[in-house]
Amino acid sequence: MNFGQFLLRRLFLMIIVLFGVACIVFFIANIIPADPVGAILGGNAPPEAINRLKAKLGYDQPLIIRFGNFIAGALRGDFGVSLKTSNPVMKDIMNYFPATMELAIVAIIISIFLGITLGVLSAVHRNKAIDQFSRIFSILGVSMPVFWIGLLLLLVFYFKLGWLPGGGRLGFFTYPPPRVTGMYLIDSALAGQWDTFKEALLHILLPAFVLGYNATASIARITRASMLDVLKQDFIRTAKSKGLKRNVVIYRHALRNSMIPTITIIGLVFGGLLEGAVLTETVFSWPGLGRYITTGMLFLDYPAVMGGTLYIAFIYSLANLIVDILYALLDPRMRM
Amino acid sequence: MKRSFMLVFLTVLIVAVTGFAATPKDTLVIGSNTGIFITMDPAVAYEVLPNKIVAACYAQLVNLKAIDGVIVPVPDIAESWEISEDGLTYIFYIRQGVKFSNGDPLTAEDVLFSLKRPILLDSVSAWFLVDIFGINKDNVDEKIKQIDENTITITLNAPYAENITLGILSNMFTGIVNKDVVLANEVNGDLGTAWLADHSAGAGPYVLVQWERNNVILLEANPNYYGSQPPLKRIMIRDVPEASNQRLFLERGDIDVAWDLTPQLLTEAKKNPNVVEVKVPGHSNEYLAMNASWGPLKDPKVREAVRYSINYKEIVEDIMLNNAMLVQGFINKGYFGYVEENPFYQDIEKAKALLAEAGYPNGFEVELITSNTDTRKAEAEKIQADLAKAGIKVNLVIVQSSQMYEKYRAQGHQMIIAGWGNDYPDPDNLAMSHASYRANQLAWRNAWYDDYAATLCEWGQIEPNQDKREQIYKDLTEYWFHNGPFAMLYQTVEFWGIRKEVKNFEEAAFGYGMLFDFTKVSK
Amino acid sequence: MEKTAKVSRPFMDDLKHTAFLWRRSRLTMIGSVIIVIFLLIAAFAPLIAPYSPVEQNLSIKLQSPSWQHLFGTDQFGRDIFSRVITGSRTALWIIFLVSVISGSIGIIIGVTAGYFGGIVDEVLMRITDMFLAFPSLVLAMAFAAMLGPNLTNTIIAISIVSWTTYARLSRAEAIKVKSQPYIEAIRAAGGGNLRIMFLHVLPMCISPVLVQLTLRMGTIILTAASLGFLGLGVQPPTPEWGAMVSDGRNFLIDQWWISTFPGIFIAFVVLGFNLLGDGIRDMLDPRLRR
Amino acid sequence: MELRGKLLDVSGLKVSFYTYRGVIKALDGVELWMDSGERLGVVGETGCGKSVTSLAVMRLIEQPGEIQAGKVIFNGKSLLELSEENMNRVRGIEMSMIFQEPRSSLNPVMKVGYQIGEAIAKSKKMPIKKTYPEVREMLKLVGLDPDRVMNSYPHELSGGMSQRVMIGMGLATHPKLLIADEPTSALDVTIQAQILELLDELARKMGNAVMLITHDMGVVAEFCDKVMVMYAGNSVEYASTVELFERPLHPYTGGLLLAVPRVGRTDELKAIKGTVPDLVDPPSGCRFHPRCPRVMEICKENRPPLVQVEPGHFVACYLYGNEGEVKENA
Repeated sequence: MNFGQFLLRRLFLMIIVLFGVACIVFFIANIIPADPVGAILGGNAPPEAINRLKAKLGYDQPLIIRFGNFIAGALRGDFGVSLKTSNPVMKDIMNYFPATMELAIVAIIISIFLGITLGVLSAVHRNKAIDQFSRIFSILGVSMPVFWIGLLLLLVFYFKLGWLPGGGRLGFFTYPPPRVTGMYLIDSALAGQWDTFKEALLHILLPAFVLGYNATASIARITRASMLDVLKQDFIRTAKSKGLKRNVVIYRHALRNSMIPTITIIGLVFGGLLEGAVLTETVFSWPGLGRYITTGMLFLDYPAVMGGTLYIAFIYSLANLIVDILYALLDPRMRM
Repeated sequence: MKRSFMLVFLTVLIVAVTGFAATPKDTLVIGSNTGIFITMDPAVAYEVLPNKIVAACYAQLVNLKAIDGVIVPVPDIAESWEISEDGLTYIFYIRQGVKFSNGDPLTAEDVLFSLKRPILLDSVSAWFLVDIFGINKDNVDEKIKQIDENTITITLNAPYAENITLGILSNMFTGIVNKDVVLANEVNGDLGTAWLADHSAGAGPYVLVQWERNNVILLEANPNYYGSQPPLKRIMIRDVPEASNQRLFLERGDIDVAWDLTPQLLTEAKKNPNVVEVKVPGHSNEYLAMNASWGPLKDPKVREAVRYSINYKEIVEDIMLNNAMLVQGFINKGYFGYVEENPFYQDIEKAKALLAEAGYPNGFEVELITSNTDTRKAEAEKIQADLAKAGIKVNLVIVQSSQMYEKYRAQGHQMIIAGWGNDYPDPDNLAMSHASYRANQLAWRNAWYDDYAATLCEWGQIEPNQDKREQIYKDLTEYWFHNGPFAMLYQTVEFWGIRKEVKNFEEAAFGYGMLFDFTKVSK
Repeated sequence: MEKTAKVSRPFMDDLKHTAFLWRRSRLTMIGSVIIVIFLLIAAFAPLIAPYSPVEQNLSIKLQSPSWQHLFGTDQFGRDIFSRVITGSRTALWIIFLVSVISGSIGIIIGVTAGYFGGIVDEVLMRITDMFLAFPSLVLAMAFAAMLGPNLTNTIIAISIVSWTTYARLSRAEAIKVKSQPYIEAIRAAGGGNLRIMFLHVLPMCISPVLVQLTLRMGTIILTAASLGFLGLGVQPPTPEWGAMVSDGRNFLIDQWWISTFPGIFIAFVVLGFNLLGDGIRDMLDPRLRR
Repeated sequence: MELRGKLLDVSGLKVSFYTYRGVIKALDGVELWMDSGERLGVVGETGCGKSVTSLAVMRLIEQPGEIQAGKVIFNGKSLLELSEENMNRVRGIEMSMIFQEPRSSLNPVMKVGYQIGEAIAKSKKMPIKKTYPEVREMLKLVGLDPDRVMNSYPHELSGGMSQRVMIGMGLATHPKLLIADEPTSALDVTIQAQILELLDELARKMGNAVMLITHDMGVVAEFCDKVMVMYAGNSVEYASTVELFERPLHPYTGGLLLAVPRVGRTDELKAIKGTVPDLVDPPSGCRFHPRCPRVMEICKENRPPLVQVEPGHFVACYLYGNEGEVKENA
């Protein structure tokens, strides 16, 4: 089963998984005992106005037809029109998703860098100060709710110290860079606007750290465990017997081997990030897909919630596929 | 449009200090949860803050002004108007020489197009015209006509009091849009509503320059405004969903106005010398309603017992921290027909006695549903504790507002905490909704099928004599107090935290929450 | 002078050795002490709590920690110390139910998939992937919204979202055990599939799943807190740590204690479960027992 | 104290492991020595501490093991007193090691050529890329086709091939001493012979001394010049291979030889009664005394020192009139 077949099989599986997710999403959206039209019209609207709008939006068609339209649309990338913003959901997603993606990418970079360093240090200096610190740090990461940590850091770094900005993607009066990818860091770099880049970076640090905190904790734990495992292997003893310096043994030999289980965790953890965005974006007023779905949830804006969730599931599966490919590249034993 | 937009931001860029210092002199920065906004199309907009933005961008047929504490309809695009003898037809004379923000002249044709648009669009706010005035898609052409190039007539289905008609016509949906620009941006027959969601084509003091959803709304002064130029060149509304964040930004000076603070956050923010509290009487109310067709609540005595179990003073003082007015009638303070009386207070013995009389000596169990905002949750827990003292065991169900209204409209609730925001500044709007089940509004939802009250409401609607009309509403309120399905908690107070540099914000905000005149604010 | 060899029965020796290991690793000791304290608090909550956790007393609202009110009072004047103590019962109840439900769903699906393999494995694993790919918070929000917001529905919502990890774990274990020679022996001796699965394969999966469960018990409370933050969690006035942290967030700046003390208790319990989980894993891991 | 071995002299080496079960006194005063170019066999039952000795000489003892006492003089340097850096200058250059499990001793994610090149690059202080020609030479020397093996990964090689790679890696830096820890026990018999032959031929050509650690007396007979017999962490007998096979002095060595099936032997194989002692609390005096057929009272109290009873033949046993005793470490 060469690489091509491996890829094909995985893509096929991904489509099935996404189809399953679409069914779950559609099932949930239509079973919730509340009608979206009422939500849009607000409290005061009389029943007649509601029924008129319901008919107009085709909510009175039987379930099966609506499901068929939804799936057909999803394949074409058209999730219908959002009840709230009244533009096609896909347009909204394209508008909001880069913000979430940028946040997730910076978060994953921070958590990989921090997570692996902490993991390696605590494995190499087992049960010493750094090990205890990193375990407490990861325990805190797993035990405190995201919004609590977010508010606390905002309070300290923005309100009391004023080192970092309060929220949002850019300063209130900075002009967003010309849109290429929708990610301000990349767009401003491409356009050479370095002060906007600096400002975007300052704005993304805190939310990315908070979003990535949980991921950092998990990566640190896994790296530590797999590092301890690898350091016990025979080939480490061989490397030492070749008189290689300690750091060379750790970073050239041990680290590369312990990367393999860590990579798989990064795939899983990335999923957690996309979903953690829902809370982090609210706390840091970050106009991303997470908030689009939550506000959609508040308004039972079915098309938006269905489209957004399906899109996140798609990105999650894609990320996992990439991780598996990385896994194969890193571990020669996997390459048949 | 694009060019001016670039120009504006370039100037802002040059003058911009880093994000941490105070906001620029010529811009008012408001922090608010814009996630809940839907559209800025005058024919469709239906929420609190968006209505105020629409009011700033569009001139209307008739407008409202607060003159010595009372809201009165005043001329705007309609320079003057006359009413036919039978009270059914209103003739409006259109002001000449008014220009839209892009310089086109505003003609009667634009007014006709703008008045018909909500009906043709089946828009949310169209129910005023359709369900009250009886103007619908079929008869719209003969009900709203253009007589000559500066006169428009509107014919109603009943001789409503002038105050009611003009109150309704001063709503957002009569915002005058530039017909040519709107039709130029029409997309498959939507009368330009998608384009107008985040653009403006009106003649108001400001122009909607940009709306990046969940991020920022920017208004800019309209150079062609027929009135005087507003002191502030720009209004910027930043999306800050978390109330506690709004407070941090306010105290740091990154925003000038925090729009959605909770009473507690405002009390804390006030301690900062740079922050000033602004309070203005609001136009909506907050009530506990009981489904008059469910179990024990069928019996008026039980409803009376519930009304005597609640400690209204503590709700106003401890939950709302005096950001509310103790008003127990359904007509708002500051409206014609307001009744000064507040008959209810917490008297547990009396409540228990009433319950015993009604056959429930040791109380009963009831489910109370409400929406999931911090204030509503606090009120629900407070009422749960108060009713428990009288032996009534309350189980709370806190849901999304959409689900709450779903159940409320289907009369599926037992007890509910909700609020009513007025649509037009006339007691009729409150009477019909709170007391007449025939209006299919709140009275109907709580299954209070009381013909006496409903009839009183209809009389009040068409009674020309002011004194008689006032007496009708007085009798209705007395009756409603002791038989209605409601326990009115308070009339809202609009409150904001603002920076001390912002001047005469209170004058701009006065108007029982119906109005917000950005042109009065300066820095 | 010959030293008589100590008579040691294998099981006793094993137990003594486990106890020895237990005492030796300090962290596991701390972990188990924390959990015992947590269980005691939950058990004797009504006795420990000085005030009623539900009764409001608006005259003393928002008081900072003092001797009468160890953790201060909240916006309704309720004693936070009593609410946190009573909250431990809710937390225990949520943890227990979620662990049992998600644990059993996970194991059943995992073992069936691992044991039967082939199509059954493929289908069940794809279903697991579906739930994994689905943003679990949105799923939990949807279920909580659909079933209505109360304690049991929150529990169901969280369980439906968290069984996937256990499914994968028990599947891997089942595959490992299935290939053991002794399973062939039992099958040869006429053991039916069901018998083998429940008597031989299932017990083997218990230990890794148990370890994973203890490690994840912390996140269960967090998911309940996130649901609370989004307004779908446990209904007032039942004190639940997650909801208390989320309700207190608006008071974080000036009345820091409303959010902080329940938060500390969550961290305390999560730390306990994590240390315990690590300890159990080390103990069960054959390699470390030389 | 003049050195018994010009290349390597280990005396009084003591190593213990701190485990949950208690302190295992793995080595309790090991003595062994070698001259350059010499072949020393270190034999004994599994668990007698022969591997630990080799690791101690290379100073590769890790947590929870610890070298308690003793002197290791190698090529004029006292290894136990060297700093970690200086020790690294000895390891892999003057002294290298190959292990029992060849395939798990190679890094699974690195190409074989690279791993061999690493050792050369360190000793010659040049980038690994530049060492590839030399690596190819080495692979040819150990009988492997460089084109195929250079860029392959450990899991793609057989056990025998991996061991050849290990040998290549060990000898690539022309070390003075190669320590081979049971190099053939994991391989099947036919491959064992080839590997031993290769090792013998290369060591002879390059003139490096080889310390061969094994429990297989047959291998010792074929390969080694001198033999050191170890039992429960002590050196009990040292002699030339010929001398040892013909006149084993220590009862344990005798027992060992009787247990080895040899061509032409007809008598029944006899095993040594009892089992290897528990090193957490070893027997007092001579550690072999509980199993020794000719045990005496003194054997139970004192531990006999390793003394030269005949030229080149040392033994630690009171049967041969050795006086004094070796003090137990605390």
